[in-house]
Amino acid sequence: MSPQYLWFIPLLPFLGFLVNGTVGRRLPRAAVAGVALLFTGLSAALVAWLWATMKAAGAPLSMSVASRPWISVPGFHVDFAFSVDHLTLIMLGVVTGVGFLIHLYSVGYMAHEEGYWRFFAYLNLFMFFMLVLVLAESFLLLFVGWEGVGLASYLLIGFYFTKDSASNAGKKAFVVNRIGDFGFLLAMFLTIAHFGTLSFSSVFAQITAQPELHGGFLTAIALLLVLGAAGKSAQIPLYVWLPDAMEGPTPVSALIHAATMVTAGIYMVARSHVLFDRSPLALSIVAVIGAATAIFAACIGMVQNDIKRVLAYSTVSQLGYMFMGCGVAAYSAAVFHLMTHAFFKALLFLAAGSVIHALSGEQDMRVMGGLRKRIPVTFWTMTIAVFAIAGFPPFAGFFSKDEILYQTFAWHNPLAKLLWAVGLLTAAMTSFYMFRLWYKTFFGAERFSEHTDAHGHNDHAPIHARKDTTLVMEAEHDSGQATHAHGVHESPWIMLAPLCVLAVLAAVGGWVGIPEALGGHNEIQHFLDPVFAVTAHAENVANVDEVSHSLELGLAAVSVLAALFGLFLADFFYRRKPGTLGAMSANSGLYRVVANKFYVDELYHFAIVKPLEYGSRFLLENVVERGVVSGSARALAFITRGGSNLTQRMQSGNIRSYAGWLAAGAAVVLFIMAVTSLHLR
Amino acid sequence: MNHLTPFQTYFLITLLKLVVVLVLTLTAVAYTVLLERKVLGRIQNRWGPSRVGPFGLLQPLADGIKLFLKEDLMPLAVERPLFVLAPVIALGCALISIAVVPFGALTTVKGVDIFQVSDINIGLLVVLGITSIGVYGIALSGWSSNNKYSLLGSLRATAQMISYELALGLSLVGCVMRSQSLRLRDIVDSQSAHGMRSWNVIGGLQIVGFFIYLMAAYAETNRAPFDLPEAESELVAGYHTEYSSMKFAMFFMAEYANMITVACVATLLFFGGASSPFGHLIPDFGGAIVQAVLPIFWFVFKVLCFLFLYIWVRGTLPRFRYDQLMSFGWKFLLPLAMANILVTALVLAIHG
Amino acid sequence: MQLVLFLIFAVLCVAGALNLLFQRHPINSALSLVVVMMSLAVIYWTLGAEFLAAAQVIVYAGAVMVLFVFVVMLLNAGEEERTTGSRAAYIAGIPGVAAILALLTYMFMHERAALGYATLGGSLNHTTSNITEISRVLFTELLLPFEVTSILILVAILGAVVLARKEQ
Amino acid sequence: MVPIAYYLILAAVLFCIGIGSFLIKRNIITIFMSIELMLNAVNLTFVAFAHQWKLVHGQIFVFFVMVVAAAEAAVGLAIIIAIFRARQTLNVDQINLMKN
Repeated sequence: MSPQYLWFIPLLPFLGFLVNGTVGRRLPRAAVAGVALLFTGLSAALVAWLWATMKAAGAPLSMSVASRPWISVPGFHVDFAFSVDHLTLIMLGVVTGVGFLIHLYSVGYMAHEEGYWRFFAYLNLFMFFMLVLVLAESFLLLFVGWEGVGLASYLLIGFYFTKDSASNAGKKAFVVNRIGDFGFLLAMFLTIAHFGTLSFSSVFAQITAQPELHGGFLTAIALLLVLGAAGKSAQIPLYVWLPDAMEGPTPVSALIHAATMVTAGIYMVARSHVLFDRSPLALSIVAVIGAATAIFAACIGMVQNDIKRVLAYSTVSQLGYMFMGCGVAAYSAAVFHLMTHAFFKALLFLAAGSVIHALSGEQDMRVMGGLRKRIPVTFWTMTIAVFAIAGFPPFAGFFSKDEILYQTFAWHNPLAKLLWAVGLLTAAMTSFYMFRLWYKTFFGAERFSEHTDAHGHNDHAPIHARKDTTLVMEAEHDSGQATHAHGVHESPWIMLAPLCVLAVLAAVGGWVGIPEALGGHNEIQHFLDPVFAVTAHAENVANVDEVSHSLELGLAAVSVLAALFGLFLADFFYRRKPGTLGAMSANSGLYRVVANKFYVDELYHFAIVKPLEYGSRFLLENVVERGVVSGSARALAFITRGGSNLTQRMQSGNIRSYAGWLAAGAAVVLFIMAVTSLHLR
Repeated sequence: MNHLTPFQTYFLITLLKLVVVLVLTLTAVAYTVLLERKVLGRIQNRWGPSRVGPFGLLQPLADGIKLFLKEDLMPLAVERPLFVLAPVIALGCALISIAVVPFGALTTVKGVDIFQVSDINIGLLVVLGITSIGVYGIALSGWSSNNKYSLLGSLRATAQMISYELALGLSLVGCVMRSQSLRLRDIVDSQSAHGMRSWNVIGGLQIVGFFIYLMAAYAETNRAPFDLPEAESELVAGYHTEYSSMKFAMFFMAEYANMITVACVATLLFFGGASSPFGHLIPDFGGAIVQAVLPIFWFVFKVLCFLFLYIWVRGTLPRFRYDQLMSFGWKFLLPLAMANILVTALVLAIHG
Repeated sequence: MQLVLFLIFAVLCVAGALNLLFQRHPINSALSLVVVMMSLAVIYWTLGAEFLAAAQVIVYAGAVMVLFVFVVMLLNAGEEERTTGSRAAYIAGIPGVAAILALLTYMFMHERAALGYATLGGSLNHTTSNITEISRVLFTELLLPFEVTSILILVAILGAVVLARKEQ
Repeated sequence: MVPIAYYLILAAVLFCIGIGSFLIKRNIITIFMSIELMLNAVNLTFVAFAHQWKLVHGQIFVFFVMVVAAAEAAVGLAIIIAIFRARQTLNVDQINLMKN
């Protein structure tokens, strides 16, 4: 594939957006879905072709399309340019591949929703911006995609805009992301100030060419970039929007808030690794933030009862892992985990969506249970995903997570061991809460029947639920065993097919990164080496060869043990002795703190929102608004009224008056002309 | 006369020309009235005026005396200045256009052309301009009379004259293009080479233009079949209902003077003016005097033919309805005149 | 000779214009304006613009002003009322007019020598006649504006017809 | 031999009488006429300058002014007729819908 076709990769979804966004309202649902799938599929096919060509061409480092100049003013120049290297390729594969699967899934999941065309138009718009983000060759174009995915995310979170909580969640995501974008923008300004360009290649080339550059403004740029990345990738302290984002339809959660968009921060840090490598302070901060986020979110995840919220916190936690990976300069490991996470987390969300679908919109795990037999395909795919995320070999999660933990351990930093311990603990907790979810949902007594009957059409997802009644009837009719299926039904195949594909990927996706200690070749690391090896000489990059394979093996064993420990705990509390934990923790203050998400939202509310509100209400409203603004406005109004009273007399509506003023004015002009011209003579 | 300066000579001869032409024209007007009455009489199978003088030839004189001696009634509610001014304008405009008409071949006496009062290089435009000013006479007469019928009549006449002026002007453009001059003598000269064959109406293929001109001219002079402004059956007598005596006579004379002017212009533009219809077929005979007078004969003969045509049409055709009149002017004559211009221009362009 | 002609017709012009100003009946004003226009036509002619003189008579005096008279007659407009609608017109306008007149007169007199003198007869070189020259320029250099004015006239006719038509 | 300035002063006088009549007259038709008077005054300056510079373009400009004035008169008078139909008056002091 020659470089000029790169344009079509993002352009095709955009076409889909245009078609669905303009005429979609009038098209039948099949046509809308067809358009969305076609353009996304074409884009995915292009990516596959691109992959094939790049492979055939003997893996050139990168290819780029410098197209026309975009902004060109004296002293500053940005091209509207795309470029592809191996990192981009992986991201492209994840975005288009998982994106296509989720599109497919959505066809079934959203089949009975209002605003079908709107949903697919937004999804395609998201794809477009995400692909722009990934392909961008400059910070500015990346920022365009960055903002664009933010917009698409906002639109999709607020998809059920008639629901207050959904639109509020959308707004929250938007506002929190703005804070991050603020950092990103400042970082770009600093970059322009110091390098005079925003193009990745030239910025990084300049840095590489100046080995003496270290810390200083590079740290500032890096930290501001981290702020942006923390906003987009939901890291402490800006993670609060992601759990609320679960108000969006489940495929959206899967695509945007698990697999692709939230990884943009990771991608960005990895993309600008040249910058980070020169700033150990920034890297350490990234690692600490990542670790803290990982364990913090895992803690909250353990006590959540909403199935999607558990997954949301788990996403935050896994993103923390990736951040930690970036922080210890193990970019390939982070990207590897990004990829595997995209597989199993998308699968988890889609499977959860399938469960929700089966229960007609119910999301509370406390009223689930025993679904194992009812929805077997969902159960089995979900099982694979749970094992993958918990880090059991040979599933995907094991290899990537292990790689990160190992690299952390091997990091040249006093914090390394501490961070590794945190990571290990997080791994155990991850295993615990995932199996908790697994047990609560699929095992034990059936707790849903009376609930779904009584509140089957509750307001968790009102539109979805209401529309699903017809689906329920059909399912009953088809299966012919309406006696006790009673509303619980397996999803249609158009939803299950992506589940199965993703399950395969979640199972085997990690095999591309089997470390040499386990007899593999760690292909993904070699694949990414051309991207990240550029700065391999930097002294703070972890040197793999230093640590022996035995240590690596040992660490892997420890992490598997941690996962097993989590499994055991979950098994104990939720299968053998259900209720024990509840009784133990019901009155403990710790539980309450955790269950309330460490009161972070409340903290933000009191620390930031309230002071702002009080400040606005008292200082701004009474003093500034009433005194200064209103006062000046009133004064202005007074002056204007006085002036207009005067001029109003001129605008009498009488032609003769107008003519009079005209004549007087002409006389004045003529007088001036006469004076000047005669004077000049 | 030799002691006079050239300017004085010019001035005196011009004055003489003015007087002669004025007297002749007014006489012609008077006798055109008689002609009309006689011819109409014959058309309607009666005698026409026959009592005053031999064959009624002194009838115009009698009419004139009657009109001059009548009491000049001035209705109470009229706008007095305009009421008086209107017939003056009408008659004045009717007579002035004669000034640019060349009656005969170019014949100079002491450097002054004696057969044309004034030779202006935009003679045709002068005729058109004065014709357009003539509208005021009619418009003002009707309005100042303070009489519904008069007002309606003058409104009709004004609208009609404005409308047909366009077609009239455009119908002449073809001839102007052929002769490439607006000077009436040039136009005549351009048609005098080969007698009838070089007349615009025949050799110049301006038959359509002539047809349009004829129609428009009838309307301009408010003559039958376009005599709606003075339609007795509808408007009593139109714009001059309130006029009597001398003022009425002025309108009357203006109408016939206009007829003569129009006939003159038609002769000049389409029928070779004062040139002989036979061109050089007939050898020059007689002395210089005869050669100078002969063109005047031809000119007068052609004009008389036109006047006869006028009367003939009046005796034959019924009157138009007003909307017919308007749509005929705007929807038929005007486009036709434009088409005529286009075709003439094309033919001229192709011929070089 | 030219000065005599100029003076006669200039006085006629100004008298007509003043009559336009002082007559209270629109039709009298219209006739005064006709007088102004005819006098101007003569002045044009003395300046060697005989085509414009004819056009002035035909278009302005013969068509435009007839239209005015026609409308006055049609609407049966009477003498104008003495209403006081605008003080601004008197307070600002009249002094303004006076100032304009004074300024222009002063400037023209000041620049009299530079402006040159007019002689009776053709304004152009006498090889081609005035009308020929006008037609040549009008139909070659300025053909497009000329055609555009024809469109303008068409639009004006249509607009006038639409505006003046009685609604059914 | 008349100074061009005289023609220009005549034009200025006519123009100012035009403005004055615009200011003083109440009848909308008369006001319209004073506009025509002003146009004529300007035309005179064009002709005078055309004479001075021996250029035909000034005259052609006058020709265009005439054409436009004719069009303007047609449309303007149609508007006046429409106004008269709507308001039953021609007095501009009473045609002040723009006020308030």
